[in-house]
Parts: sequence; structure tokens; C-alpha cells
Amino acid sequence: MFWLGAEFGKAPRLASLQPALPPAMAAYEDDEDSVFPIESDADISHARTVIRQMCGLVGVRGYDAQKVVTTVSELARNIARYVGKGEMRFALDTVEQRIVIVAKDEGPGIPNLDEILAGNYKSRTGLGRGLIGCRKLADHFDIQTSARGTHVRAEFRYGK
Amino acid sequence: MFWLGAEFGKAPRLASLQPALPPAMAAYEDDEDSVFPIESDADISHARTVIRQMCGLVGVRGYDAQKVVTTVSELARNIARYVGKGEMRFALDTVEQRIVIVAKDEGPGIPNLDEILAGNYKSRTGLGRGLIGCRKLADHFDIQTSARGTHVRAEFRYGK
Amino acid sequence: MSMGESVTCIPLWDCLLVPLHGDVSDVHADALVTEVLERIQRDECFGVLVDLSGVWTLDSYLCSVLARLAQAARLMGAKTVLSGMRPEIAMTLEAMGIELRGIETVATLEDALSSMGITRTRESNKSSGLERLGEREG
Amino acid sequence: MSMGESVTCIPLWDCLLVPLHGDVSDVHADALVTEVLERIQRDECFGVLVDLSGVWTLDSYLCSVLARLAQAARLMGAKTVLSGMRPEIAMTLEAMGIELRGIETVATLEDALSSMGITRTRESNKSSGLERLGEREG
Ligand SMILES: Nc1ncnc2c1ncn2[C@@H]1O[C@H](COP(=O)(O)OP(=O)(O)O)[C@@H](O)[C@H]1O
Ligand SMILES: Nc1ncnc2c1ncn2[C@@H]1O[C@H](COP(=O)(O)OP(=O)(O)O)[C@@H](O)[C@H]1O
Repeated sequence: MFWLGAEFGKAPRLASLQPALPPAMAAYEDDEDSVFPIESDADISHARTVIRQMCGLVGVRGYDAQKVVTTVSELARNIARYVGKGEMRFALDTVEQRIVIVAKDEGPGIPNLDEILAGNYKSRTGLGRGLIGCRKLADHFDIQTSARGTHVRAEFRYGK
Repeated sequence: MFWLGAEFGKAPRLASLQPALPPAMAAYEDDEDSVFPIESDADISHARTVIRQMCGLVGVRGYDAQKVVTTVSELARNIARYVGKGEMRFALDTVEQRIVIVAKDEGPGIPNLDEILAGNYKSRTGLGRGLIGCRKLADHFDIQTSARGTHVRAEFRYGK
Repeated sequence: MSMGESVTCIPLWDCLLVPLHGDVSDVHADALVTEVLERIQRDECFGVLVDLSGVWTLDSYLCSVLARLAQAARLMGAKTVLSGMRPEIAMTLEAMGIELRGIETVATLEDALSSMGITRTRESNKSSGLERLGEREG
Repeated sequence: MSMGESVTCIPLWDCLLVPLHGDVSDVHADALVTEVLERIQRDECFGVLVDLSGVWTLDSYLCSVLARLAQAARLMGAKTVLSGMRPEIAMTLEAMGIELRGIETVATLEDALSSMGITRTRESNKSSGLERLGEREG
């Protein structure tokens, strides 16, 4: 699994399984600098652009790419808007053929998560469909939230 | 005179004349990093964007701004295309109320400059109207070229 | 759509054509609303045609901005129509449960103009059978 | 127009509307030619409407690209019209001695469509006197 981010890129358990990386991806592997800090509007755009290029590199296009890019967009905006700062990491798991998105912040958490994911939430800032939407788009979606922050993980299968 | 570039920013002769800079310009003053290296297509776009913002800062708009931005565009492209690398500097002379553009490269020079500036040149890469066009747009235009490189200086008056 | 890029609004008959393109940042989306509403007033437009052909992604925020724009334009007497949404974007919004209620959405810019009551008058100067006259009066 | 941004081409009747915006890099300008020519063939267009309303600067290179585009499009049977050039850009090109010979240039997108032989048919649903029927058949 090739994480576009330091913490994950070093996971030894998967290292031996790694097949050849597409050249443009190799630069990200084990690279401490490739965590994407999310604070500003420009960071959100940048995150979308990076994941869009990453999808292109592994031949993920059309609806499959839209699902991934839209998820990144929603999660990045939530960090910038509701917390102010946090980070995202993108990984390509060429063995399991999945794209993994992680969004992490140390904000106040989402106390009414259940209500939001039940679809009953009326947002004052947007449509209130971001998190529930990501959960519907992703093949696997996991969110941990507490007063110490929020950690979201979304996985998308690719290939046949 | 406030040069957006190291070499000129230090000119002691003018230092005592300097009035207060607009805040956004102050960052450029005496800053070694504010020379703009020109190599790639993105550098040309960046140069245009910077000079456009600089025009905006001193209230130069409309046709007056177009003349300056277009000149930067032509000179930057010539460096990137015909030499491969070089640099540009932009200066704001708030005393004389002029914007000064300098483009410098260490390329092969322009042996047929006279023909070009006479308007008789047929370009294979463009319209052949770049240099002659800049000379017409600028209030003052000066070009030095030799086998050791090309140095262009264009000045534009602003204010009433 | 990089920083500082301004909103492109093209006047067309009494409508305003707004082609969006590439990555639409939140700052750009917000600027879009202000610019379009100002132009509706200044140019006395009765229609806003937002074309999405060139857009990379529509997420929940951009949808909420477009809904807000349409709502405000309506109060100023102008109708908003979205055109050119690519199928993969429509599928994504559908999967997320985003409905864009209250904004008319059509396939092509041609349909958008048609929905404003504008259809073309022309002598076909190419292969025949391409005429579309008076179809769908808005 | 940041790196990687693709060219927006909006089909409109049998024409292709190409709105340019912001800073048009040389790479983008070159991509524009390829994309538009491919679309002319694919969509069987007879007209290319390049709208310059949103463009920041037109310099000699972009002009040469537009001339090249118009020339190639003509060989494919399509006519190119430029619309929306702001006065300060026109003045700059004039001062530089750039003529854009061989490309029709009109004020508005409406005029560009008109030059393609397309005018609007509509029942005015607002203040009267705004009709423009059959003006300038192309
Ligand atoms: N990372 C986060 N930290 C704290 N609160 C969050 C975070 N993400 C979302 N929220 C809260 O959850 C709500 C729902 O978010 P979302 O489903 O993305 O819809 P919207 O952003 O349109 O309101 C937000 O309005 C916000 O109050
Ligand atoms: N900095 C430079 N170094 C070397 N040659 C140059 C330089 N700038 C311009 N030239 C030469 O001068 C010619 C005319 O340049 P210009 O007037 O800008 O028109 P164009 O770029 O359209 O040909 C170019 O074709 C090129 O051969």
C-alpha cells in the first residue's frame, strides 16, 4: 500500500508486497512531505487536484473518479471550515486495488454525528449532505469523532 | 524607486527619496528572492500575474495596465522560448511615477534586431510583432543585445 | 480556477451566460454569486445560464451556492438554468442524495436558451434536418 | 487557468462556444487548438465562437494561435468568430500593429451567433422592444 503520507508509507507489513509503482507515484512513497495540510480554500483545491491526478494515474475515470474527488472535497472543506486546520492523506493500495482517503483533525468533534448520518440534520452552512454523501459514495466509510478530534477514512475500490 | 528585485532594490542613490510603500509592495523591497526567473510556461503566467497585481496596487488599470502586462508577456516568452532561461525584474518608481520592466538573459542575442524593429521580419514561431510591439507600447524602450545575451528595459508612466 | 481569477459572465440576448470551468474553489463560488447578481441588475437580465460543461467536480457546497444564486436571482426577476452537467457528476450528486431542488437543469446550453424562450432562426447552410424552430417556448 | 486545466468547449446549435478566461498560458493556448479541431470533427460543427470576455491579456502569441486555429478550422469547413474583446485589449493590439487578419471579430456573443446566421426567435416575456429577429443573416 502506497500512502501519500509519511505515517502510513512505512507500514512494514505491506512493504514486501509492493509491486512496481507508476513513476509519478514513486515520488510520494515514504515521503514525509506528502501529508496534505488543510487550512485554506487553496488547500481544498489543491487536495482535489492531487487526488484527481492520482485517480488519472491508475486509470480511475468518470464516475469512479468523481466519487473519490468529491469525497476529498467534502472532507477537506469540513476540516477547513469547522476546525480551521487538519490534514489529509491519500493512499493507493495496488494489491487490494483500492484508493484510501484519510482526513484527520484535532477539532471539537461532531457531537450530533448520528443525527447527521441519519439524514435528519439541517445545516446552516451548507446542504448537510457532505458526510452522509461521502458515506454513500465510498465502498468503505469509517468515522471516529470525539472531543479530541475527528478521523475519517474512506475507501474506494478500483479496477474490475 | 522600488525594485521588485535584488540588484536594483539596493541602489543607495534613491534610498532617501523613498516615500511610504503600499503595504503589499513593501515585501518586495530589497528582497533577494523577488527576481523572477523565467524558464517555463508557468513562469510566464506567473510573471503576468505578478505584474497585473502590481498594476492594480498602484491603481493602473484598463489600457495602461494592458500595455504593461502585454509587454511582460512578450519579453518573458522570448526568454523562455528563444533562450531557455533568464530573469525579469519589475520596479515601481513612485517618485517619477513609472513602472519599469527589465528582462535579462545570457542567450545568443538577436543578430537581426534592426530588421525586427523595422517591422520587416517574418517570424516562424509567432507573428514577429513582440519586440516591435513592446517598443510601441512602452513610454521608454531600450534593448541591448550581443552574443553574450539580451537586456531589455521598458518603462511606463502612470498617474496623471 | 486559480487565485484571483475573476468570474466570466457573457451577455447573450437578455441573459447572462456563466461558463464554469476546472476546479471551482469556494472563494470563486462565492464571488460568482456576487458578480452574477450585480450583472443581473446592471445588464437587466431575465435569465442566468450556468454552463457546467467545463467543471471538474460539483460537491455539496457548490450545489448549495448554485441553489443560493438561483434563489436570489429569482427575487431579482431572473430565472436560472443549469446546463452541461456531465453524467458522472449527475450520478455522484444522485448517490449523495443532493437534489438541486428549485433549479432547472437541462442537458445542453441550447436547451437552456430554449427554456428561456430563445430558439434559433436560421437558414441551414449545412446538412439539412438540423433545424430546431420554436421548440419548447419558455 | 492553472496547470492541467482543460479547455471548455460548449456545443451550441451546430457551433462550438469556447469561452476563454483569466490568464491563458501558452500550453493552454496550444491545447485549445487541438481540442477545438477535434471537437469540430466529432460534433460536426460549422462554427467556432471564441469568446474573450473573461480573458485578461491577449499578446502576440495568443493572437497567432487564434489565427492558426481559424485557419485550420476553415480547412475543416468551420468558420471562427471572436467576440467580447475588451476595448483595452483591442487598443493594445492596435498599438502593437497586430491585425488578426482573416478572423472575424465582433462585439458580443450575440453578434457572433448572428454572424453564423443564428438569431433568436422568442416571445418577449419582459419589457418589449427587445426583439431582434432575422438581423444579419450570415
Ligand atoms: N471535521 C469536523 N469537525 C467538527 N465538526 C464537523 C466536521 N465535519 C462536519 N462537522 C459538522 O457536521 C455538520 C455536517 O457536515 P456535512 O455533512 O459535511 O454537511 P455541511 O457541511 O453541509 O453542514 C456540519 O454542519 C458541522 O457542524
Ligand atoms: N531574448 C532573445 N534572445 C534571442 N533571440 C530572441 C530573443 N527575443 C527575440 N528573439 C528573436 O527575435 C525574433 C522576433 O521576436 P519577437 O519580435 O518577439 O516576435 P516573435 O517571437 O513572434 O518571433 C524571434 O523570432 C527570435 O528569433
